[in-house]
Amino acid sequence: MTSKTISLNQLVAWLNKFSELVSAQCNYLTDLDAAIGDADHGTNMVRGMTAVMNAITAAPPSTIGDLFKVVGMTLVSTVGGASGPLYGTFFLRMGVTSGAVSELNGAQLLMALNAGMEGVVARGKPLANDKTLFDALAPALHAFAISLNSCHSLSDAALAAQTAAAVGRDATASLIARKGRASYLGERSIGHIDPGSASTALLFEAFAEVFSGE
Amino acid sequence: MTSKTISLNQLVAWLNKFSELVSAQCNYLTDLDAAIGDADHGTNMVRGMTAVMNAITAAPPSTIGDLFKVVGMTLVSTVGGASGPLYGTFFLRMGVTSGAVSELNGAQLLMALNAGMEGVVARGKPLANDKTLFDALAPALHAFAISLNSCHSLSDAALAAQTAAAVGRDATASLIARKGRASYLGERSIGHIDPGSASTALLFEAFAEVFSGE
Amino acid sequence: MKKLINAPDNLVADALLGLAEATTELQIDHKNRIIYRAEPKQKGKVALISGGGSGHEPLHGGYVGLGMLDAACAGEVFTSPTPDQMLAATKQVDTAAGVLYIVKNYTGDIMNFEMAAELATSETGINVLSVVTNDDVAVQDSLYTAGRRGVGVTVLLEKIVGAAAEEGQDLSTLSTLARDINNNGRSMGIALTSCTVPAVGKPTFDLPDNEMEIGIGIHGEPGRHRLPLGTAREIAEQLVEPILADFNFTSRPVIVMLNGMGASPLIELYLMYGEVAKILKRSGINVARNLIGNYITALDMAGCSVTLLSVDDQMIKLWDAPVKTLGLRWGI
Amino acid sequence: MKKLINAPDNLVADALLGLAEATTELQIDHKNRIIYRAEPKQKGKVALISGGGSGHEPLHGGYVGLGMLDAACAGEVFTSPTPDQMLAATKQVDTAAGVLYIVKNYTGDIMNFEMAAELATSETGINVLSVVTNDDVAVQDSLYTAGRRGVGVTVLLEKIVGAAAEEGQDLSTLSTLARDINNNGRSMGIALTSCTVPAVGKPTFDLPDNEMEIGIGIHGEPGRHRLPLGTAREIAEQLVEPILADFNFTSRPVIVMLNGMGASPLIELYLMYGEVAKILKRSGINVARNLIGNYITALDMAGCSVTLLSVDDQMIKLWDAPVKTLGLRWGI
Ligand SMILES: Nc1ncnc2c1ncn2[C@@H]1O[C@H](COP(=O)(O)OP(=O)(O)O)[C@@H](O)[C@H]1O
Ligand SMILES: Nc1ncnc2c1ncn2[C@@H]1O[C@H](COP(=O)(O)OP(=O)(O)O)[C@@H](O)[C@H]1O
Ligand SMILES: [Mg+2]
Ligand SMILES: [Mg+2]
Ligand SMILES: [Mg+2]
Ligand SMILES: [Mg+2]
Repeated sequence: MTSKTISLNQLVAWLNKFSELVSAQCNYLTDLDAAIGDADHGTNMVRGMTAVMNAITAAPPSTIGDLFKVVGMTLVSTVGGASGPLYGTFFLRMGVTSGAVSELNGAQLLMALNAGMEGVVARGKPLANDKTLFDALAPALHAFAISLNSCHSLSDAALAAQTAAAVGRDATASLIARKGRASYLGERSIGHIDPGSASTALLFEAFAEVFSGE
Repeated sequence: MTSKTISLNQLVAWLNKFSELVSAQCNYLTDLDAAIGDADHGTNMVRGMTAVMNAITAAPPSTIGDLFKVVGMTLVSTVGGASGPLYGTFFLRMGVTSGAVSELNGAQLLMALNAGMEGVVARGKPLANDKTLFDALAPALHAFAISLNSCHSLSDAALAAQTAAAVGRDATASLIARKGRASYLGERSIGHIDPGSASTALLFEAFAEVFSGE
Repeated sequence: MKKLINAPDNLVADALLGLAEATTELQIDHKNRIIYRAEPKQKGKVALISGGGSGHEPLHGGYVGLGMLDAACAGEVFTSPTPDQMLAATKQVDTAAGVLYIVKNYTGDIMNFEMAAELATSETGINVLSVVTNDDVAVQDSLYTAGRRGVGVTVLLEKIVGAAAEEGQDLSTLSTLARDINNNGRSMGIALTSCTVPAVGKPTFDLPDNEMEIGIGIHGEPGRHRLPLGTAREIAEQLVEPILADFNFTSRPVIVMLNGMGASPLIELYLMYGEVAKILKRSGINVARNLIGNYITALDMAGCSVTLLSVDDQMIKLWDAPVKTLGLRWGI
Repeated sequence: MKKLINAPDNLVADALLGLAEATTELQIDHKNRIIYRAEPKQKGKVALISGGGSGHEPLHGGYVGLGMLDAACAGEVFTSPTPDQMLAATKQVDTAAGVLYIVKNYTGDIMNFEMAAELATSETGINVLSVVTNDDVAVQDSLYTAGRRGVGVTVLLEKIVGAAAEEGQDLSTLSTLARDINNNGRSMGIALTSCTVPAVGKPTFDLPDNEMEIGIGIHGEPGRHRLPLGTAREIAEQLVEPILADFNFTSRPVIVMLNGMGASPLIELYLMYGEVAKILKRSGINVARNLIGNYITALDMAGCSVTLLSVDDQMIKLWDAPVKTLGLRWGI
């Protein structure tokens, strides 16, 4: 496993990139939600990530633990809907697991991400193939872990995570939704990508971009 | 003036033809009303004239006075809106003036029609060029009177009335409405034919058709 | 045309059937299309009758009941009811104290109520007076028009005069009060979309996606002019300014009605009320009471209207008096 | 998109400003988007909080007041409010008797209210219980979905449990009553048109002129299937049959709500109620009370929903108890 460390600033850059991507893809995310949900996923994520970037710019957190806690709390308190508690809990748990440190190594980052995912599972009880953001998140973390464990670079591991998230996102199209609003549609949800999996894929697109070359 | 007499049956035929024409032209009348009113003149007139024909078929009146009174009362009680009291009063007054007779000569019919028009004036206070049915009715009766007084045939007089009503109808297009709903539009009422003048033109089209050849 | 109806021709009859099921406090004469209170007014009190074309619900059937109307005559959609209906209602509700007709100023309504009053007097000897509402400032009040339309003030008038009738005030006093209310009220409306008359099946007027129609009535009549679609703030100006230009509302408290035309959701009406209230505050107008919702509608038109009524203490007291109808209810 | 708004992003904030002007009986925390009663509940009585995405007005803000809710948290349009809002409301309204959360069954609402309850317990020690409504028979109640949506029953529950809280019943009794009401209520809705979310600016789904969407929720989610546009009679069947197939409503009286989705005019709702009442009569169901109007809406969607609630004498008594809110008012 790579011994490269990840700084607080890099993590801020990740969040910043994620914020840029959801803003750029706002209509796309909302259109996905219009097809099988209630047409607000893009505006929800943009509202949340804009608030996050404002919060951490106004009062830059001094530890990684604090950073993720501020991110999580800001998402919880500004997003609402399903994605607010899910993304919020994800980052809150990452914060608790990261602790009051100023850098993380790959293994520690993986641990924090996994803790975040456990938070998502605790909140939303998604199972694999329920057609939720979990179907992008779980494969992404799985790919990230395998790559790191195979002693690939952080950059390669992040790329693997990005790819897995994108594959996971695309694979939601053929699933019947069993969680969230889309589940009301039953069979009619087939053929549409899950909006949350698409925003999660953006999270890992931002991830790969920031850690490329590391 | 012609000495030809007009029978009760001919007057029933007139009403019947009028009923057919408003049914055939229902959408046209309503479209005119949609442009400067409330889009109901066609349905109003069809509802009224259908009820009239039902009433006089169910219980055929035995005098011309009764015929017109039944027509007027049926219109008053089934049409509503502005046209109900106007057309209703028109026929009610025709009935009173005709009296308990089984035929009318041309002069008597003219007297009855003029009484009907006075009823319309008493009810609606229309002046010439107010852009109402009066602008078809008044010229029609004027032309009818002149033709009869010039000793033309009933057929010719009826044709003159028809033509004058149609000219009057068309002339309403360039007027600013000063009575009825269309008056709310002010200048914007210019360019549209008044729906009531169009139904009145149909009344005289039916008239000319029934008395053609007399 | 997409409507919850069986057939355009049956709309009014079917809606009255629904109304009959809705409450045991109304009694409906389906043949004559008259909505009565199930429990008639006490002897010796003046009865109130209103009516007009259908399509403005809850006006008027939804305002029949304790503290408001005694009967409402329903016409076809946007078509005045007939004198027969009004005459039948008059005979039914008179308690020997006379009957007040509340008539909105439309040529058809005026003429039909006039014929009804003539018939009531000649056939029955019942004492009938009429009051005509004409509060719509969108229409020039000149000799060259049919005069201003009767719109929102009708609702407020039916409430206040209804309460006064319940108190036992006599016919001439009520008719004076009604005229006083009409003289002190003004309204103005705008449409975002045209309504669709069921029998016609298509919108009465075409309104492009980026325009609104200013000064509409309640029958889908086109308004006075069109403007580019504005913000709620701009629309509030368009509604309130002509009202304030026409009448001085600063000297007494006002009752404000922010009325939806039928297809504008309540969240938008709340929002519009906020914008209207801001202008009134800035103009030094003191709001005593308000109503926000669909009270006098134009079928499925999206849009709204504002009504202001300048009131004295007596009118406020009557406004606050108990009312129990489908459309307005409080104090009971 | 034609709406009476200033800007899509300001809709909720502006509507709350309007609500604040509408009545002195509400007090609004604009920062946290919480609607409170201006006069708090007496000490020792359980407080009721509800909330959810905006766009369903009068739900929930219009149901804050004597005899119903103590606070409502407003989310963005169709987006659950956040735990912070609910926590702030909880601290504000608790009178030491505990707080009942009334939550509609949507993943977002459930999770946010859950987090709020966790925070309330850990941070404040306030006794919080939650009841979740899930009355929408359009959705299969299976392990393979998020479960049935909470829709119309929420309104009836807020009224009845609100009256019981006003009587001074304790938290666990109220929570049992609330659950009992939810278990005895069912709803079903249809749309003639999609709503338009302001931030999106176009209809959420396309619905051809000759089709209707059966089994819609209150968020513009597509329904279960489409049918050719039907008559009111056919639509009533589509609404009532699945409800009756799911629950036996013949054994006790029912409260019926015929709810408009926001853009369907009252004349159509009266008519629909008549059709629904016919089916209920034929099915041997005894209607004790009803509501007809826009009570739980989906912005500017045209369409309607039917809710049936099987009630006992106690529930009817609580239903009839005085209520004074913008959305429901009687007895006071
Ligand atoms: N129970 C759940 N577990 C995990 N993810 C979920 C769950 N429910 C919903 N989601 C995710 O949330 C996304 C919807 O988010 P969003 O549209 O912002 O909220 P809402 O559904 O409340 O409108 C879905 O696309 C899905 O990925
Ligand atoms: N005061 C009036 N005098 C004469 N005719 C009138 C008057 N007001 C309206 N009309 C006629 O009535 C017609 C409208 O009839 P209709 O549409 O059936 O009634 P409404 O206007 O009540 O909807 C107008 O086109 C006009 O010809
Ligand atoms: Mg969504
Ligand atoms: Mg007309
Ligand atoms: Mg009309
Ligand atoms: Mg949402």
